[in-house]
Amino acid sequence: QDKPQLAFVVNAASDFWKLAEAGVKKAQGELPGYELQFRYPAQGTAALQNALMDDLVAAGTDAIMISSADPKNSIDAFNRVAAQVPLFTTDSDAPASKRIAYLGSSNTLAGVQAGEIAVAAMPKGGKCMGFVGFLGADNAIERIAGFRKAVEGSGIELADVRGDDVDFARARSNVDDVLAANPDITCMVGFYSYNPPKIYEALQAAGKLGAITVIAFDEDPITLGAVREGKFAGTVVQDPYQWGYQGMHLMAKYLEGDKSGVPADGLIIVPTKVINASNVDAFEAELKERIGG
Amino acid sequence: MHKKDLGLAVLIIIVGAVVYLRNPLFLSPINLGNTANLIGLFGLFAIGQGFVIMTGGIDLSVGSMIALLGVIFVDMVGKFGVPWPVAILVVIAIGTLLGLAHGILITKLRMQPFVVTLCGLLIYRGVARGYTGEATAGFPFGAHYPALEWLTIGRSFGVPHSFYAMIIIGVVCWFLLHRSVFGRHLQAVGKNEDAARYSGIRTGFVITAAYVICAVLTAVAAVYFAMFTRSVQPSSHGNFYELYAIAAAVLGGFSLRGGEGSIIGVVLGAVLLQELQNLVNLLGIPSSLNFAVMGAVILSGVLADQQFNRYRAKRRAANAIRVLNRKGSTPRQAPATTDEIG
Amino acid sequence: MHKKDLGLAVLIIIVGAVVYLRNPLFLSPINLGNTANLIGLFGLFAIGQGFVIMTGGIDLSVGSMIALLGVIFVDMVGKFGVPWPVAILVVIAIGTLLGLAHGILITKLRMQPFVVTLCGLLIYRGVARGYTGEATAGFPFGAHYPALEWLTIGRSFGVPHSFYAMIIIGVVCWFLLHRSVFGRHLQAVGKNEDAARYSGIRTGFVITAAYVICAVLTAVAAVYFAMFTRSVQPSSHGNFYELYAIAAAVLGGFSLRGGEGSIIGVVLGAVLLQELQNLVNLLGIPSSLNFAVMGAVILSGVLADQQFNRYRAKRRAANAIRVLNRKGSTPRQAPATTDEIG
Amino acid sequence: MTTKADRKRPLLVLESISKAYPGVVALSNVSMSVMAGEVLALIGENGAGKSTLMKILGGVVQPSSGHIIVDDVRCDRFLVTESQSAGIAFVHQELNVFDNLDVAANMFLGREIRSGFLGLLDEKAMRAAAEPLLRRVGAMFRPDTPVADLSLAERQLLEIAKALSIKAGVIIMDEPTSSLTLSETKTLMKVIADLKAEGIAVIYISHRLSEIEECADRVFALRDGKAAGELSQFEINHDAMIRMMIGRDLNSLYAPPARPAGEAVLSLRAVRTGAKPWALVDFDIHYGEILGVAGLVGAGRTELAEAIFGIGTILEGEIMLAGKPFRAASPRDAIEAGVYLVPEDRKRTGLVLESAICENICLADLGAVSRNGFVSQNLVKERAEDQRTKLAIRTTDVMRNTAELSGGNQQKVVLGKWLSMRPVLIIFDEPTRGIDVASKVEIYRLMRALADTGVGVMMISSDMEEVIGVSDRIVVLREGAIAGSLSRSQFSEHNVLKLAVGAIRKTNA
Ligand SMILES: Nc1ncnc2c1ncn2[C@@H]1O[C@H](COP(=O)(O)OP(=O)(O)OP(=O)(O)O)[C@@H](O)[C@H]1O
Ligand SMILES: Nc1ncnc2c1ncn2[C@@H]1O[C@H](COP(=O)(O)OP(=O)(O)OP(=O)(O)O)[C@@H](O)[C@H]1O
Ligand SMILES: [Mg+2]
Ligand SMILES: [Mg+2]
Repeated sequence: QDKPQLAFVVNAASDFWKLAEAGVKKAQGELPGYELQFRYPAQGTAALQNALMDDLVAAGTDAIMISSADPKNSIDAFNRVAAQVPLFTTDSDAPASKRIAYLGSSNTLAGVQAGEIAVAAMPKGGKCMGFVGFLGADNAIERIAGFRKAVEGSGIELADVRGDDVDFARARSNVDDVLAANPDITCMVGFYSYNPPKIYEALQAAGKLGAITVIAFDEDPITLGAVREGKFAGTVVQDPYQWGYQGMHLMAKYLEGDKSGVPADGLIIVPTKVINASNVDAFEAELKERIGG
Repeated sequence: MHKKDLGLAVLIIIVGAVVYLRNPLFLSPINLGNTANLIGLFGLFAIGQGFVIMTGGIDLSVGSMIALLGVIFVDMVGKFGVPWPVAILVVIAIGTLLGLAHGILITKLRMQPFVVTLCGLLIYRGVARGYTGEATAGFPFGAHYPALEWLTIGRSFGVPHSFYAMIIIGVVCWFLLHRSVFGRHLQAVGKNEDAARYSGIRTGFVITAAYVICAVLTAVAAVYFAMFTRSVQPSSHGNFYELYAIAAAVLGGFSLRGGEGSIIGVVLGAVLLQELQNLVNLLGIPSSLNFAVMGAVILSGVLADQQFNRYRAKRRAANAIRVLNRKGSTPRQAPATTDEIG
Repeated sequence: MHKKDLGLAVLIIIVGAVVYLRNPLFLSPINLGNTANLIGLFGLFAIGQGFVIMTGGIDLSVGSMIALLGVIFVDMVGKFGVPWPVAILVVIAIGTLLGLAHGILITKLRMQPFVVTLCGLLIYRGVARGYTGEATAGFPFGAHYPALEWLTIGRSFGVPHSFYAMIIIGVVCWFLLHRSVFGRHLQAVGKNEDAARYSGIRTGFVITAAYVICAVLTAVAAVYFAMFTRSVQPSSHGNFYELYAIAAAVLGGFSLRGGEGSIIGVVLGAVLLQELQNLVNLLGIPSSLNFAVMGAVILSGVLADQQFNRYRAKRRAANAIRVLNRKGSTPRQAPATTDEIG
Repeated sequence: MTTKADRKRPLLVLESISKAYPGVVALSNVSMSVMAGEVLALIGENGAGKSTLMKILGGVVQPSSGHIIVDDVRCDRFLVTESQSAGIAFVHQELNVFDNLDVAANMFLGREIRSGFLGLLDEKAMRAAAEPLLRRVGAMFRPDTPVADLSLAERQLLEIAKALSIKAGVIIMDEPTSSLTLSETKTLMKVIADLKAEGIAVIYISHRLSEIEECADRVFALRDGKAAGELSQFEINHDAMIRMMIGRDLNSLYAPPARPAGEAVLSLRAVRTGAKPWALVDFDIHYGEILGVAGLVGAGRTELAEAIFGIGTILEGEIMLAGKPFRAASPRDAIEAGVYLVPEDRKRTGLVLESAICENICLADLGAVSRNGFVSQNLVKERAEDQRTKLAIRTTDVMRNTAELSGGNQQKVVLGKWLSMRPVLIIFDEPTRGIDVASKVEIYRLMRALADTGVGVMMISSDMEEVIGVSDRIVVLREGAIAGSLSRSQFSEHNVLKLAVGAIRKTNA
């Protein structure tokens, strides 16, 4: 094993990370002197991720970039790893740890952007219901908080957020149940990438597509289709492709001794974008090109 | 209907009544339809699990099988354009083969069902994840398969077709388990495999058949689930569903030691589980308490049912003695005072 | 060491050798230390599960119990400043109570172990999630508890203390199960509860004690896990761990019908499971295939072991005949030679 | 009028004991007392309540009403531990051994010998203590043998030895000899005499009346759960006991053989079985003949029967059934060819205990009670009712759980399963184990009737009286091989025993 190894560890299996993987693949083509790995943990728990990192270090990996399921509480594990190899965070940060830098978006800002979509779409206010995978996960908490902050005083209220533990059937039936039990709901927010498609299908089945304002996160094909059709008010997308692509270059440079890529505050923010009917086609074309290439 | 089933039905009605009083929308057609759909989905493979548990075995692989077959089905139909009836047949054929493999490993190679199907749980999900490379298998946006959708997620008279499917399959399975020669053999094998073999029953065949039935029903459920979620994320799709199925069967009166249980029971078990899921959303209980509520209701329900039955058995025995004492002259002493001891 | 245990040990060594040949870092002190730590953590509650399985029962609640007790422990120490020895005692006390509750529900109220502990699985996690409101329980930043950390995540001579803990508890449990009167009674109860009762064994007490032992060891494991992860996310912490524990026990030769199994076996089972996890990471197998590899190795290992044993038994029988035919001229008149066979 | 006048007060008194199960009254107002140093025989038909009464004494079952008085102390609650501390030892009818433990561990279960300050098990001491007890009951296995390797009879010996290991004032033996052959039974009789001399009371339950005549000081009979009378030592004889048990006389136990036997229905030539591969087996069973198979415990009779029935392997040799080569690979093959087996262990292999009686009766022939693959509950019941009347199975309803029947009635259910079909050859392995006299007569009559219709009947039995009384011809097995064959004129206990233990060489086959 002569080539230095760089690893990108994600928090759970999901399509979202396919884009990051595409970015890593692109980077691999440009970094022939390195061996790039893209690792999914067996399950989305911090304990398994940290064990995975320990194993990677033991197996001779030279630098790691991780999207932790629970960064706040993995600080010791991070420090343990960071003592041996350069460690970067992505997607969700642990600023108190000895990680070298964070590369990713700000979930709070993304939540604010979603709230702004809602405010624009519902000038008269409304009552929203949120749907998410893990209620306790950092990215969920930050997005929800950002959304709440943005809609404050606009007459829009986020009544409750239902969790589904990433069980798609349950994600769908949560929407069904809300439609049955809360007829006063006028807007729905899907915080995880698979939530908006479930909202779309439930609304379609109930014949309420268009009647309820939907604000989405991420770029599931169904979400984008609904945005194009105008059935969804808009979606907030991150840029995981860049995380993978830039992240690998960042680590490679760092190992070569070039530390100019790391800003003083250690935060490299890749901005999130609002996608609505006006820019959805361009965005989708870009996506296709990236995954295809 | 057995007494056990009756107890469960009463529990379902009581829970339903309580929920209705707190939120009358519980009985709204929309909500009933949604719940019926889920009952249909979960009921399908819970019935299958019932056959396996009847043999004294267990099938831990159903959740993973639903994920693997779901991925295969969605990919065949959505990606490779295989006509959906062919895709369904392929999925059922794969299910049959997997069930056959379980059965043969258990009967011919004498492995423990728990081990075999635990390995199935690990392998099938692993294969599904490896095959898609962790990606979600989904239909392209806007893709429509009217006939398939009518069959799986359509409704007639407001009742979802998944529910009809469960009812039809349930009725067939009821005849199979409770009225057919095969069903009798299955029960005998579950209660005492040796005695069944000494009576000329092909125990290996019977047990294997149970695993095949379970896998085939699971394959059917996998198609329904895939159409319901319209996309299958291999790492999470169907997670823990084996526990649901086993719980439905056990609630419905199946004994994990084998030989006991009824189709009506397992269907009622599936109904109760879905009712409890529904209740949490309808009453606006925080999602985090979902599981706690479910566990508490199951525990108290089973407990109440059991204590009631024990009380009844005691009363009957006491009655028999009383009748006896009244008939015969007076026994030496008045033992009536000791009645409570038994 | 039993023959069964030996087979498992051989499997562990073979797998280890294969991994080592493909990546020599497998035997590096760092990797061995990390794996030993995980073996210690999982071994602790797998041993507890062994006691329960010995009675013919099952404890599905351990994963949730690890989450609930982990949350309580972290909150007590990190948030309310309870001295850690007190917190450990409280956690063990709660574990004891939960185990007692399981035991009493099963023995006094005659509920099925599967139902009771399934409800435990649902309720404990639900309570943990409800109590924290889905938030992760963690220690404040920079908080350090030198003595507690030394005890739980510290190492001596490169070996993590969790591993020592597992070994010490394992030895105690070995004596308890294989050399003590209680252990003997436990084996009898597991094989035939009625007959054990007829022999004057307090079956209710013995079974309850098994659940208490399981819960107490799980409570100890919960503390180690909480210190290892340093934070407990109630919705995912310890998920599926009951399956790990049961799988370790079953791999280690425990029968789910009760009455059979050894402590050495369950520890080896835990070792194999962790070795398989480690293997996937070390060999750079896509993590998505993690489970598939694990399942395939377990399946083939158990299968090989079983077939090998059957082959040996057959060979022995064949040999016996050959010896006989050589010795006695006509076997009919030479039954005296049969002594060796017995 | 017990043997000695100085036996003042009873050790144990049962006072108006009643026991009701849901729907069944097993005992009503039975009172009984036991004196020190007496052998009290408890007799009664199957289902009379003998085992239930003893289970109450053993603390295993709680009476619905009544009292137990031990040493003048009146107990309202009598659990197993109380029973044990009152000095009561129990050999259960349904064997209660643990096949995951070894012999010594079984023997001392609940009363383990401990050593060291930790109180750990002292295996050595237990094995040493077990050795003489095993020898005393004539067992040939060692204390460290796993019980899984013991045959039914050997397990029964273990249970007896276990009871002896308890320092007991009263030993209850519920059909201890049901699987034993003559020699072990003789040993047991000697053990009982010794116990009696030590002043220990023995409550002895058996359906073998000759044993009772030999050892009992007093006989207590139950009928339909009620006390039916007592016999003092000098009144004990077959007829009196039968009269008390069933309320009428039985003229003769054994029907005479009818016509001469026909051709061979089953013939074995130079057959070796996987279980006893060193032994060659040759014999014929003829149409219309009852062939008795005798031998000591462990002689391999059961194994031979099972090998013919398709369980266990046949290594080599030739088997002809009705003139055609026959080799059953599974019981199903055997059953399809008309070869049936009534196994010796009804609990494990004979019955699905947790099923209804009618289910068990129809289990092997569900095709006959179904239409288009669906079982007709009416036909099932009809067939079961038919067998119930034919075999006088004592139950209120054929829908009841088989486990609720008394041991003897359970055996009749096994018989009913096969008798409702069309046998060519039936192998009865200990057919009357645990069956009362009246039913035995019934079963003998049935066997004879089967033989008379041309069926071949092979009867393995450890009951010498029965082998001699019922068989048309006897073959004796020793170490798995045929030690000899006896024709009716040669029948005697002496001759059978001689062949079984190998004292004489084999006569003509
Ligand atoms: N657990 C039970 N539930 C219901 N009925 C029972 C139960 N155990 C025994 N009985 C009934 O009680 C009665 C007495 O049974 P018991 O076993 O005492 O008879 P027994 O005299 O020992 O007969 P046998 O000679 O056949 O052993 C029978 O009618 C039997 O069916
Ligand atoms: N499960 C078993 N495993 C090992 N050995 C066994 C087993 N069952 C029986 N044996 C042994 O096989 C021998 C023959 O048993 P079998 O039951 O065939 O004899 P039998 O002549 O029918 O005598 P009986 O039925 O009176 O015991 C016995 O010595 C016994 O120890
Ligand atoms: Mg009896
Ligand atoms: Mg025998």
